[in-house]
Amino acid sequence: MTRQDTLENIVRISGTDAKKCMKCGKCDGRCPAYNDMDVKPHQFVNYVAEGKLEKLLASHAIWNCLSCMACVERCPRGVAPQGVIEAVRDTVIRMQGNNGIKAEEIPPIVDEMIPQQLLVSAYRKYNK
Amino acid sequence: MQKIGVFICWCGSNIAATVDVVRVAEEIKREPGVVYSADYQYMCSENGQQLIKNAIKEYGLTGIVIGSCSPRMHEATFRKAAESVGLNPYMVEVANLREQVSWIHKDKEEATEKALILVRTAIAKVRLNAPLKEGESPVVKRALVIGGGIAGIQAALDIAEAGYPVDIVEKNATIGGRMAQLDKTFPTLDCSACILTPKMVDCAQNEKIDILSYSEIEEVKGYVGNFSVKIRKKARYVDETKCTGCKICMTKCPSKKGLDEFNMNLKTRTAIHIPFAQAIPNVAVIDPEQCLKLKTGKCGICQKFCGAGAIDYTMKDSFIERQYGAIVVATGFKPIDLTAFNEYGYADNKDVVTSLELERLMNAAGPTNGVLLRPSDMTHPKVITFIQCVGSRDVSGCGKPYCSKICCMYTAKHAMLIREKYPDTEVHVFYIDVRTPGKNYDEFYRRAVEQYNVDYIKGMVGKVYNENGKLMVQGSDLLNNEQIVIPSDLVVLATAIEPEPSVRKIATLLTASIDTNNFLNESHPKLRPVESPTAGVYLAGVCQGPKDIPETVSQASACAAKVIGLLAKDKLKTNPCVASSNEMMCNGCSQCANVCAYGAITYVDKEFRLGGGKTEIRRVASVNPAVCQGCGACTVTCPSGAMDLSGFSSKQIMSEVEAICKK
Amino acid sequence: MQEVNNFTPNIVAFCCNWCSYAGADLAGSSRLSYPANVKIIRVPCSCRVNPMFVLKAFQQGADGVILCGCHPGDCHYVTGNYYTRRRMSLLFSFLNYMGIEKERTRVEWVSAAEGAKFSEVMNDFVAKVTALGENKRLQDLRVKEE
Amino acid sequence: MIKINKNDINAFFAAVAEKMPLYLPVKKAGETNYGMYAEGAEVDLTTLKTVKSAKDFFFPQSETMMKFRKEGKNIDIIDVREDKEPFVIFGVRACDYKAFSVLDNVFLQEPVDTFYKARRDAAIICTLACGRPEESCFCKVFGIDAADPQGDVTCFLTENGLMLRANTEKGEALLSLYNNSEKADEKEVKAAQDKTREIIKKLPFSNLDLSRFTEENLKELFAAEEWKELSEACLGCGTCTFVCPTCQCFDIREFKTRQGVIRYRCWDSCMYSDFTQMAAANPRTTQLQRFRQRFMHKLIYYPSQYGGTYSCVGCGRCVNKCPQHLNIVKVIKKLGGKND
Amino acid sequence: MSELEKRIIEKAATLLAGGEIKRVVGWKKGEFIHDPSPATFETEESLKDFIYNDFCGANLSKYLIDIFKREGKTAVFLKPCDSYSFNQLVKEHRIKRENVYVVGIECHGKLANYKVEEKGITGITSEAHEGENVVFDTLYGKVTASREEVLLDRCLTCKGKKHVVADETVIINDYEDKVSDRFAMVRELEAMTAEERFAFWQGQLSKCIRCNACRNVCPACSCLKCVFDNPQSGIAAKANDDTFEEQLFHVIRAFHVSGRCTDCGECSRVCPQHIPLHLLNRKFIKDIDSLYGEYQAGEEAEGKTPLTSYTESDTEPNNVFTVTEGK
Repeated sequence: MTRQDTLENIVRISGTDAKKCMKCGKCDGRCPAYNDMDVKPHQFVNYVAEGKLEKLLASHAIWNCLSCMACVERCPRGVAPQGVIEAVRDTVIRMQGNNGIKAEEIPPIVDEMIPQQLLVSAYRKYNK
Repeated sequence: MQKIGVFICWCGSNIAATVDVVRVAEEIKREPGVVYSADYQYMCSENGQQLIKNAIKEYGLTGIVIGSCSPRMHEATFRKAAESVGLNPYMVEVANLREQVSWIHKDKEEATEKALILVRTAIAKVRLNAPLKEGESPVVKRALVIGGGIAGIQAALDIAEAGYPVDIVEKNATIGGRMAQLDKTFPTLDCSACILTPKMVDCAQNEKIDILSYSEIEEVKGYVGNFSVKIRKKARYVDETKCTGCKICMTKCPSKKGLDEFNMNLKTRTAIHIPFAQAIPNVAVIDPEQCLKLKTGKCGICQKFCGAGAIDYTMKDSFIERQYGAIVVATGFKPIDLTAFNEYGYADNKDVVTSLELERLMNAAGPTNGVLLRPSDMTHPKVITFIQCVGSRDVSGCGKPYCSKICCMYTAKHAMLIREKYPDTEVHVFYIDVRTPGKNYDEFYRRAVEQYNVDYIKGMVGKVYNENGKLMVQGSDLLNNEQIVIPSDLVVLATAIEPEPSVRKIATLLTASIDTNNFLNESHPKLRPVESPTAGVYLAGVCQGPKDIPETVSQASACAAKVIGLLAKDKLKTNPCVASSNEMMCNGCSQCANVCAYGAITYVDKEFRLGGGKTEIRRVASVNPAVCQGCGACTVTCPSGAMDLSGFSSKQIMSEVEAICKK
Repeated sequence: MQEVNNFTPNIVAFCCNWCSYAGADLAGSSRLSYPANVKIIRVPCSCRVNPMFVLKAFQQGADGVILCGCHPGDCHYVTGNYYTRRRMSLLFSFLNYMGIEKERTRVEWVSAAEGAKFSEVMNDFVAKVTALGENKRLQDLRVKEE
Repeated sequence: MIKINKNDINAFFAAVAEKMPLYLPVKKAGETNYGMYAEGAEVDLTTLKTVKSAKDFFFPQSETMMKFRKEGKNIDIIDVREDKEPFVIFGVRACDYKAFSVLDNVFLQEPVDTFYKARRDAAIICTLACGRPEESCFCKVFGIDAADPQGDVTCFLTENGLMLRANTEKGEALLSLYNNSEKADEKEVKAAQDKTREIIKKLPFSNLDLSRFTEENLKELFAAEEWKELSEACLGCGTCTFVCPTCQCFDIREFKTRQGVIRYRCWDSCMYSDFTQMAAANPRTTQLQRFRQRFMHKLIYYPSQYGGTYSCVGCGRCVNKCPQHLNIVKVIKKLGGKND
Repeated sequence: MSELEKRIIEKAATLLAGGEIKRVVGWKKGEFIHDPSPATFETEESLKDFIYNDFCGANLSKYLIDIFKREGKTAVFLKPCDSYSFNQLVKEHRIKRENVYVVGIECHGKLANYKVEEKGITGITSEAHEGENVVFDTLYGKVTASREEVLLDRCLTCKGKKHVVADETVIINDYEDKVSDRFAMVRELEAMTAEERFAFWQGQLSKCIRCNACRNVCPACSCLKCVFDNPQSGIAAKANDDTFEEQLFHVIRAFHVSGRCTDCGECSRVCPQHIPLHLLNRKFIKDIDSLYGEYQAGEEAEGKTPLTSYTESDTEPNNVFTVTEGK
C-alpha cells in the first residue's frame, strides 16, 4: 500500500471529512484522556486534513483513547475525531500483521457485564 | 397577417465589421410577413429611432424586429420609440446581433448566416406576439409593520415621518422588543433604554402611528398595494382607553408568583402587570393563566382598586380588519433552546446563564437592580467564564449552522463592563474565532483584551460541572495545546439566536418564502436585500438574518424608504408578461399554485356552459396579474397547457425553436 | 488514425433572462467566442422551459439542447431553478432510459458574471455533441424531407 | 391448385420477395402485425388476427398528400403522388378481404381517391383460409365464408403445407414465380374447410340477428334508451376504430418541416372528442353520441348508402381489444333483441 | 358466484336501499365472464348484472371525475391499487371526496385476457384462484394455469392489499402482500447500453397505433383537453407518423404524469399492442424514489408532489445518470 492509499484508507475507515472541522477545540475540551495523549484529538483531525501520515502513525495517543465518543458526540461540525483515532489504530494494527486474538479464545475471557463497545475497543487496543 | 418591419443596426463597426448587415437586411425582405427592412449605423440614436418611427407610420407596421445589441441594453429604448408612434411596445423583438454574433465570431460568412437565423427567429416570435397592456392597481396609502421591536419602531417612525399612516402590530403587551431588555449597547456602551425609549414615546405620540399591542396577524388577503389584513386583538382584560398606568393594581394583586418574561424569568411578577416601567402603551395586562379571578372566579381585587374602572374580566379577543398598501415584517428573534447542550449544565446550575439573562442581571432595572450577583446565592461572582458559539455554527443538528453574528461583540461588551465595574473579577472567554467586522468593532474588542485584561482563550469548553459550589469549566486551550479547568462562579453562554418562531405562520399568511433556518428570504441577496420576493412585503431586522442594532436600524429605514416609494404612487403599473390560465382547459388540479413563489394563483369555482343548455361548476385557477412576477414555473407544471405566459408563450418559444432548427 | 469529423451540430440554448442571458452578453462583450451553431432563446427563468420545448427542438432536428439558469439559490424568481433542476433531472434520466445519448442534454448554472464560464460551457458542449454526430434518434424524419 | 411443402414455404416467400415487396404477418416485439418479408423476419401464419388489419396497405394510418415548399415569400406545391410498383399482401383473412370491398365503396366511388386507388391497383392479394376461428369471430353473420376467401390467390394452410389456388391472372402470374411446387390434394383442402366450417357453426356469436338494423328502424334505434348503458364505460379512445378493418374516417393535418409544410391525412376516430371538429365544436358533444354514431354508421347508415352491405365484417378485433370490453356484438345483441 | 362477489353485491344492494347513495359504480357482466365493463347501477334490480371476478381489472377511479358531479352521493368499489388513483384525484381536486362513498374490496390479482387467450384457454365458464394457480372451468373441461402466466403484469408486482382510502371494506381473505421488485425490469433496461435501450423502445413503440387508450384510461391523464388534441399547444398530433411516438407522445405523457402516476398499470392493460408502457412510468417513479426520497403518489390526499417541491441540495441534472442508471 502506498502512502496515499494508507491515508485514503484512514479517511475511509474514519468516515470523517476533516475539512468540516472549524478548529474549535471542543473535542479537546471534553476528552477524558487528554493529558495522556501526545497527539491531541483535534490534531488527529488536522493531521488527516494536512496529510501528515507519519505523525499519525507514530502517535502514542491512539492507545490512550478510551473510545468514549465524547468528542464525536459533542462536535458541532459532525466531525468524528475518535473515528480518525480508531482508523489510525486499525491501520497501525493491520500494518503489524495477523496477531489478533483468535475467535475461539474469546468466550472464556468475556465478562458479560462489560459494555459491548468497550469490549470491541479493548480488543482492538490490546490484541497485538 | 402581421406587417413586420426589420431594422438591422450596424452599431458603428461593432456589428457591421463582422456581419454583412446589408445582406441581412436584403435577404430578410423575402421573409413572409416582412414588409420593410432597413439597416442603419446606429439604430439607438435619435436618427435611428426616427427611422423606425417613420417606417411604423408609413408601412403601418404591426410588429418590429431590431437586429442590434442585447435586448438587455436597448429593448426599452426601442419599445419606447414604438410606443411613441402608437405601436404597442410589446410588439418589439430584439435579435442580439452584437453580443451573440459579431463580438464572438470572426468569419463574416458564418456570422452573417447566424445573424440571419437570429433575425428569422425573432420574426417567428414577433409574428405570435400580442399587444400587451400594463395593468394598473390602486395603492392603499397605509402601511403595516409586524413587530414592535427596534426594527418595527424605526420603520414605522420613518414611514410616518413621510406622512403615511402606519400600524404597528405587536404580539406582546408593549413595544420595545429585545432591545428594551438590553443593558448597554456596543460599541459605544450607551444605555439601551436611553436610546430606545424616546423612540417608543415618539411612536406613541405620532398621530400617524397606531400601536396595536397584544395583537397578532390572523389573516392576510390581497396583494401589493391592496392587502387586507385581519388582526386579532387579544383580550387584555384591561381597557386600554381607560387605564392610566398608575400601577395600584400591581401593588394589590395577590397572585405574585408569575414568571417575569421581561426579566428572562429571573424575577416574579403579579398577574396584572405592566411589563416594564417605560412600556408603551403604559397599560396593564392580565395574565389569564395566572389571574385568580379568571381561573377560579374568586378575587376581583384589581377591579375594586382600579380608580379608572379599566378592568374588564369579560373581555374577549376582538378582530379588526384593515387595508394596507405595504407590509414590513420585523418579527425579531429569540435565543435558542439549550436543552440539547446539557454539557454546559444550563438546566442544572442556576449560575449558568445566557447572555440575555446576563443583560438583565446587569441592568439597573433588572432583578438585581444592576448589581452583578449570581442567581444561586446572590453573591458577587469573582470568576466569570464566557463561552462563545453556543449553538452557533453547529451542523450537528443540536444548534444552528449559521453564525449568530452579534455574540462576539456583546461578549466583549459584557467582559469589559464587568471588568470596569468590578475590577477584582477574573473574566475568561472561550472562543473559536472572534469576528468583529464593523466600524469601531475590532477596536472595541481589542480594548477588552488590552485595556481590560480579559482572558481570551482560543478553544472550546467540553463540559461544565459543579464541584463544591464551584462551576468547573473544562475546556481546551488550543494555543498552548493543553486542557484546562477554570473554577468559576458564573458561566455565561453566548447563545445562538433564531427567528422568533411565530414568523413561520406569518410567512405562510403572507406567502413570503422562508429558508431552512426560518429566516425570511429576501428578493435578491445583494441587490434587493430588504424586499421579500412577495411584492409589497419588506423585511427588517433579524427575521431576515442575524444582525446587530445599527444594521437593524439601517435595514428598517431602508424598508421605510421602499414603503414610502410604493405608497407615494397612486397606481401601480404591473408587468404585463404574466401568467394566465385558460379556464376552458384548466383542470383545477392545484399543481401550479404549489410552485408559485408569490402566491399569485388562487382557485375559484366557476360556472361553465356545456352543450344543450346545461351548465357545470368547475374549479379553475386564476392568476392575479398584480402579484405574478412572470417566471413561468406554473406553465410547465400545468399538464394541460392551460397556463401560459404572455410575452413568452409556449407557441412563441416553440416557433423560435423551429426557426433555429431550420438552420 | 483519427477520423475527421466535419459534422456541425445545431444547438439550442435556453437562457434565463437574469443570469445566463446576461452571462452570454458578458461572454460577448469580453469577446470570448463559442461556436456559431449555438443559438440562444431568451426565457424569463429556466423554469419556463417546458420539456416539450426540449423535445420539440430534438424533433425539429436540433442535435443538442442546453438549459442555462441562475445558480441554485440565486434565482431571480426565488425558487424557479429548483423546479428546473428536478424537472430536467428526471427528463434527462428518462431520455437516457429511452436510449437517447445523455451528452445531448445539459443544464448549466451560469451567473451574469460568468461570461467565461458561458463560453467554456458552450465550447465543451458543442465538442461533445459534435463527437456524437447527428441526432437521429429523436428527430422526426419528416422534418428534413429531402 | 398447387401445394408447397411445409419446409419450402420460406423459399416460396423468398422467391416472391425477390421480385416485389411481400407483406405478411410478422411477429415483432411480441405482437403480430403485417410487415415486410425479409431474411430473419418471424413470419407468423398461425395467429388468426393481426393487431392492425390489412386495410393499412390501401389506407395507411398516415400518408402525405402533398407538400408545400416555402422559398422566401413563394410557395410551391409539390405533388407527391407516384406510380405504385406491384406488391404482394399475403395472409389476408376472409374478413379483412371483405373489408377491402367496404373501403372500395367509399374510396373508389367518384370522385375516386387516387391515393387509395393507386395502392389498390398495385396490390396482389393472397388470402388465407382460417383454420381455427376464435370465440370472438362472427364473420358468418355477414355472410363471409372464412374457409374460402377470395382474392388473387387463395391459400390453405394444412398440416402438410400450403395449398395455393390462383383466382385471377395476377394470381397465376404470382404463382408462376415459384416452380418447386407439386399438385395439391383437393380432398385435403376440402377436409380442412369442413373442419373450419364446423367450428364456425359452434361459435358463440355466429348467429347474431341483424334483421332489425334497417333504414326503417333508424329513428327508433337512434333514440333507443340502451345507448346510455352501452356507451357508459366508453373511454373515448380510438382502439376499436384503429384496429377495425372497415373504419375509413380520416383527418387532414399539416406538419411543419424545415422547407415548408407537409399536408397529410391520418386516421381519425369518431370516438374522439375532436372528431369532425368544426368552427364551434364537435357536433356530438357527449361520448354517448359519439359511440352511437360509430355503430349506427356500421349497421344502418353505411348499409343504406351502399346497397345493404354492412360496414362490419365480424373480425372480432374490437371484441378483443376494447379496454373496457365494449363492442359491436353487445350493441347488436342489445338493440337487435327487440325483434323477438 | 363466489362468496366475495355475493358479499359485494349485497353491499351494493344495502347501499342503494339506504337512500343516501344514489348509484353504485361497479362492473357489469358481458357476454362471457371475461368481458365485464365498468357500469353504474342505480336500482337494486339492476344489480343482477353486477359482476366481480378476476377479469374485473378496470380501475373505476377515473369515472368518478364525471360521476361525482351527479346529484346525490355515489358509491364506488375500489380495489387496493385503485384506491391510490382515487386519492390522487381527490388531491388534485378532481373528485370531491365527500360526494363519494368508497367501498374497498378484496383483490388477489387480476387476469390478463390476452395472456389467457394466448394459452389457448377459451370457452371459460368460471375461474378461481387455487394457491399459485388459477383454475378455469371451460366448455372443453378444466384447465389450470400458473398465476405467473396469466396475471396482469401490474399484479405480478402488487403494491399491496392496503386501501389508502375507504369508508368501509369488503374483504374475506386477507392475502399476504407478495413482496416483489417492481423495478426489476427497469433495472434490466438501465443495465443495457443506450443503443440496446433505444432498440428496445424502438421495437416496442413502433407498434403504437396512437389509439390513445393508454391516455384515456389513465387516471392521471385526466386533462379536460390533452395537449396532443389541442392545436394551440404546438405539439398536437393525431397520427403515429414516423418516429413521433417515442419522441413526443409517450415521453410527454410519462412526464406529465410523473410524480402523479400511482403505478396502477392501466396503460399496459389496455394497450392493444401490449407495449409495456408501465415501464416508462416506473422509470420516473424509480428516479423520484432514489433522487428525492420514496414517494408513492396517491398515498396521501394532500401535499405536494415531488415535481412541485424541491430541496436546496437536490442532485444536479448533469449528475443524475450516476444515480439513476442503477449501477
